[in-house]
Amino acid sequence: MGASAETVLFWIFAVPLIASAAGVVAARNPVHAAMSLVSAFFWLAGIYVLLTAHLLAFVQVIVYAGAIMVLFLFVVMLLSLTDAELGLEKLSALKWVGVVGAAGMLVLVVSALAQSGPRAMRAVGADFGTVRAVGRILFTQYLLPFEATSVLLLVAIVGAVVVAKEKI
Amino acid sequence: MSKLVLRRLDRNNEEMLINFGPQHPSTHGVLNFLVETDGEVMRRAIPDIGYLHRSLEKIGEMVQYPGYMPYTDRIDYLAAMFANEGYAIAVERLLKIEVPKRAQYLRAISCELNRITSHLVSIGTMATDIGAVTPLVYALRERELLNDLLEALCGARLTYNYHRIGGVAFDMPEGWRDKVLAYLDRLDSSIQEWDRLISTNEIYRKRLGGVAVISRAQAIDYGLSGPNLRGSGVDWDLRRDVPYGAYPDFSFEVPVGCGWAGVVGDCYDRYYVRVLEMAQSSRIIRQALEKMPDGELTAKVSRKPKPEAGEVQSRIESARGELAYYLVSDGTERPYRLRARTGSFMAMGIIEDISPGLMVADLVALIASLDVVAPETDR
Amino acid sequence: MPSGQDIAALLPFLLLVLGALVLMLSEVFLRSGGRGYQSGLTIAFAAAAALAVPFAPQQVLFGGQAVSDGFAGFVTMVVCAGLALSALLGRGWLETRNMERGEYYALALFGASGMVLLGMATDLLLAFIAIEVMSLAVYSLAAYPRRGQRPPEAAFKYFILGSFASAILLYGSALYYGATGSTLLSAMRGGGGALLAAGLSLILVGLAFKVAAVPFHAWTPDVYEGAPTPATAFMAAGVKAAAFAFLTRGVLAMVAGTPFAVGNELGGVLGLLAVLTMVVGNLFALPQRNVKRMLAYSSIAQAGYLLVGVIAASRPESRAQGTSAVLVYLAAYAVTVIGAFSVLAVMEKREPTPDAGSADAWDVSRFAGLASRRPWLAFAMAIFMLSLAGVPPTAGFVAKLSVFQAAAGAKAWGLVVVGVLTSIMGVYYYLRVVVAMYMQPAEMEEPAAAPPTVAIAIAVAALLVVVVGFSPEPLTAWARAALLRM
Amino acid sequence: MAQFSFAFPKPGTKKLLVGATLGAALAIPALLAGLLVFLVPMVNKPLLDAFIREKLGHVPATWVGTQWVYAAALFLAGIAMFTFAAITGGIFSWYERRVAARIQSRIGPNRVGVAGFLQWIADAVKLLFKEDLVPGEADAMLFRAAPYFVVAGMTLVLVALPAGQAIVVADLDVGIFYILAVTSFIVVGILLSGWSSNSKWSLFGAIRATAQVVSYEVPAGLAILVPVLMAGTLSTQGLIRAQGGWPWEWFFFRNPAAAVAFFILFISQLAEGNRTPFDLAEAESELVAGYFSEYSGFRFALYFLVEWANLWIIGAVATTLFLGGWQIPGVSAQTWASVRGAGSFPAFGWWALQFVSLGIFAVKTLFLVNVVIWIRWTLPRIRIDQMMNLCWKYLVPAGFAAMLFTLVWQMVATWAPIVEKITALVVFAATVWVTWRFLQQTRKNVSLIAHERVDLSNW
Repeated sequence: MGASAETVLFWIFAVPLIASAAGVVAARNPVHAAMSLVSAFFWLAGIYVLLTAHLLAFVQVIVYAGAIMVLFLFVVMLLSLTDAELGLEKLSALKWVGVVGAAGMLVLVVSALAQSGPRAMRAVGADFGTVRAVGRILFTQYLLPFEATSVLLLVAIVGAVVVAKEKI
Repeated sequence: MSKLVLRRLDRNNEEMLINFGPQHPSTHGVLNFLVETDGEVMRRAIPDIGYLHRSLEKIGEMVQYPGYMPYTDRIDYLAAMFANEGYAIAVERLLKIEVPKRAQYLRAISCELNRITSHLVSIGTMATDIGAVTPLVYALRERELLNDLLEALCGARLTYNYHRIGGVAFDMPEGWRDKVLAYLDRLDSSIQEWDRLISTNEIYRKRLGGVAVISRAQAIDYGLSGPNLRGSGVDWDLRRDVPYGAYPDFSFEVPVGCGWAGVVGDCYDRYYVRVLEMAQSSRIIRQALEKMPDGELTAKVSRKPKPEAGEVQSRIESARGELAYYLVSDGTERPYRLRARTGSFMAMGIIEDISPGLMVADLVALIASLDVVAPETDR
Repeated sequence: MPSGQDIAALLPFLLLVLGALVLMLSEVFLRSGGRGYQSGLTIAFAAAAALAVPFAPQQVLFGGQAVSDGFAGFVTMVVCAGLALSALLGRGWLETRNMERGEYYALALFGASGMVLLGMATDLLLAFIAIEVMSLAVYSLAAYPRRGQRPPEAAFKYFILGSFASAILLYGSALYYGATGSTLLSAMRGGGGALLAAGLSLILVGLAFKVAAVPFHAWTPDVYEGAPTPATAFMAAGVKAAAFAFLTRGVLAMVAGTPFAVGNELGGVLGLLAVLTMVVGNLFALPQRNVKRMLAYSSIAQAGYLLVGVIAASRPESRAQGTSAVLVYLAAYAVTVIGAFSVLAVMEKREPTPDAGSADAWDVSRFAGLASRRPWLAFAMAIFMLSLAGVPPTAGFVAKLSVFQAAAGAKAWGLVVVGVLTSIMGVYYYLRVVVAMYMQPAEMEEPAAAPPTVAIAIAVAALLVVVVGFSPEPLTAWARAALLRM
Repeated sequence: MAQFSFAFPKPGTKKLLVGATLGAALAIPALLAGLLVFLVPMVNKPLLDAFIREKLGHVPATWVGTQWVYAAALFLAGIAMFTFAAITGGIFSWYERRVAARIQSRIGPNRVGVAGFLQWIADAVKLLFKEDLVPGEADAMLFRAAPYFVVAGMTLVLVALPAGQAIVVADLDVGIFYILAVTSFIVVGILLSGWSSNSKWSLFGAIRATAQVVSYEVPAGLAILVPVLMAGTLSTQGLIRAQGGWPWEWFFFRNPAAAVAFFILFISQLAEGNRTPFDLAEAESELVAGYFSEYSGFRFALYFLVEWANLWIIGAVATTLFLGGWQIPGVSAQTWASVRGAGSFPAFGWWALQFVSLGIFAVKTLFLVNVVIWIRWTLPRIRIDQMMNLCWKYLVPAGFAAMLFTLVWQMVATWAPIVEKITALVVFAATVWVTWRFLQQTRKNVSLIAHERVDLSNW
């Protein structure tokens, strides 16, 4: 497809992505916030597809939307917080600090990006983003981080079990 | 839910409180269980009964002795013959009447047929509660055929009103004997089919075996009776141990739970005792049909019997355990007090104490294996 | 593809992971009976990992994502020593509380493996994974005793803030990747630009959190106090060593590759961080009567001194001096702080569980008159306190001396002055414990006897502190020899 | 089976209905097959170009907004797949009820059309006209949105699911992984519906379903890896192309571990589809109706649409991965190429072969659908702890073992291809023998029910 359809698709994915990301922060109900996050993940996956990173897109969907967010929702739903427990919307001093920090971060990143300016993008190979290419790079160039990640996951499991166990 | 039950709950927020009923697919009538669960595991399940209470005992004080017989049908609509017979025996004892032999045989036959229909419903719904839908249909198919036979005998398919004080209402219709014998042949092979289909099913055995074990001592302490008691390994059957009616004339075995799929007294034992009892009932019916004596259908009883003042008790082995009537007469034509002791009511009592630590799915199995029927619980 | 050499260089890491797996399986298959073997196994694997260090080929691994050099080897040694000592401590502490399980040691081993990997990492991606392995293990260790409120609360606080720091680190890495097209530290060479600066500053924030530098230190006191004492000891020794190792590597790579240098942009930030950390850490430690909390603030202060060493290392003229000073400091601090926490573990109130409402569980008054009751214990504690304060003849003195020498070599006189002044300030609160032990009458009940393994841990740590204090040459020579390869 | 009788007031009505049924029974499959065979391959850009050029006489490049034409073709193909899912789902709903009735010696739906064939349309219409209730205190927005997640998860799967040699909307490079990924929509939908209903039973069901689906994704993924390793691709069409038409060329028979993996996948799919014996989430006897207890009308219909359309997906995924997909015995890739002809638009023979390939795929899939239905109406339900045990203690280790075995096996097969051939024949023969024994045992069991079947209608 030509550039115009791609652009249209980009906006189709990008606008709801920003909207749902804002929804995560703005939603009072934690379930709504989590759902906004799920939808943000889906839109983000769409953008990955536009970038011909198919594998990444679906890894994103299966891991984040399918597994992590589901477990997240699981917990949030079981807690079933009431409005009283969620607390009233108040702009405390700490929140102001947060707002200022976020704004500072935004300024930092935007100005950094603006300064570095547009750069020539390398053309990607025909097999870019395919399973074969990603697999090859994972098992050659990124072998050590890839294998270390397995240790990380194991630690996470053991740690979670240790923390969650009712008694030692 | 009743305030009484609510007061017994000391709630903390960690647990979820669920109303398991009164409108629930596996409460077998209108029952309610207040289930406190921690995830899938129950802290306890408190039975909340009374939704089907119809003052049947009080009604007994309002109507004359023979007029109460149709009401007994409503005590246990799945096994109405027993409720009939128990009441009849109680009044007969009060009036000191001897029932003719033929009537006793017909009572035994009708009761054993009814025992089979009741057990068919019990094991069928049990399979459904465990998640297998098909066995229920098979059980109901067999039961329909049996209902046809009972209808031919007494004109009703559910509320039989067949027994009378001093005997039974009708004699066997013509050709009925052969139809019953043909049916019993069919039943024996149906039980085999049933075993292949569900009793030996690995999932079914795993779901019931070792679940909700009621020990021998517990079963006795809580006053369980009938198949529930025998499922816990107690060899006790009123038909053999406190004989009444025609039962001394028949030879039969009393199946006792022996841990077929795990531990003695688990759900599977209670279930399988019922399956085996159906075969024994079939055996009794065959003997009764063979030895059927001639004679009167009823003893001579006045239309408005006025028993002497006094009190009696009758005990019979119903499909749901021991069904006992306690009658007090003050010499008038109405009972002074009527009381029915039913198996389901006693079985409900043990649920709260067996339930802690069971899973929600096990509660369903427990209720089904105790074969609790709401009208019998509430009366 | 990885060669045999690559694998051999990773052997310490692999041995620690193997140890963790063995310990988890031991809990499954050897459940019955005592669990004394578990700490023994842990120490054995720590020793094996340390023994593998001299045999590791000195080379760049996996296409530059990690490097096996003397620096990494030294850090590995420090981590393994810390692991072994805290396992000894853990054995006694956990056994008396009847909560000894294989998971504890497995998590400690996992944490150590993350630290070792972090010491070797020269790639932001690998570093992030290593930091997470280390952190997740330490979070869980902090929450390990599920009794009472305090440990879970501490772990939760640590977890939330730590995840936040990790996220910032990751975000910085993403910007770094955007600027350089690679996650390798060496990719900075020739780079510059605002995007890289933004990325680097975010990465620095993330790392500053891990080393507990002011103003990213807020979690430290609560977590140190709430975590079980052996875990705190391990955390203080190991996390600091590993995080500083990577920080040093990062700063050196940055200085080598980019126009950002110490003295202008980021170096100034680092210097400010160091001064703040030294001053604030020591100031907050001053009023603490709770010894565990005091040690937490002390660890913040020590991070400041280490930062001084890192700044010195960033100057070309004092590169070797600075890196070796950092290493010496890490080693000295690790041994000392584990020793101090071991004594604390003996002295802390055991029942009821250390929880809210028993803030006096680690009160300095518990140490009053200890010298007359347990002279050796008091003596060891005095040694550790003096070492932390930097009083000769202890390892702490050697460490501080080498850091200040390196800073002087870098002509960072301001940092030297602040460092010396704050050290003197530190003497006050460290000596308060010593004073309580030696000059105050006993108030509290008789302290419980130290479990044998804890006694061994204390003895070994004290011996090391004193030996290094009297003859620092082997350690400093070793640290000088531990070259850092870029 | 007992005969069923019609009692309609006018004879004409009956004739009309019979005609309508027959018409529908013939027309619907024909329509579906036509849709699939002619519309779906058109998504392929060269094919569409050729069609426009040769059949319509236009040059697409000269059109204004050509890419929108392609987008429209894609859209149409998507509609075709959804229509296909909706109609097969509907027909399966009728079929399952008939099969269930047959198993239970009942008659089943028999009023609407001959043998009740049009029952599913009647049900759909009825449900559409029912009130779409939202319980008070429910989270109305999420409650309304939840069924769409479930439907989206089911529909998106169809995009990458092939049904014939050229019949696939998008032959994605990550095909089978894509299918795994978009299935997660369903979990989100289930979780949402359970929570937003504000009913404890719904929440209970949703949590069970989620735990179950998330857990069983692991063995399913491992089992899928076995054919993926054998084919060296994740693309669904690539997986099928790596197999052959004859049974001994299927992955199922080529590798003993693959046979194991097939069963692991099948069990996992039953669990993910909430089918008995894994229907814990909607366990009627325990949880009333699980996560959709509170739904009614149209939204309720959506859940059931997904449940039955899922049957096709279960069968099609297993067929694709293990049973040779659409491969026609004796038709090789060369045959396909030669039948296609030299022209840019394929010749008639190619289209005819597409029909055959669709037919073969459908037969295999429908067989598996039948198996799923038989299982559902035969087995009881397992308990949640047993379900988790089965997953984590048996299926996952077995999946790992199968995967590792396959790795070794692939090396052996590359080294000595004859080993693979012999194994295929041996496993095939063993399968035939086991099937034969099974049928014999079934016959014996049936004959053991000595009494003759009783006519229920007049006894």
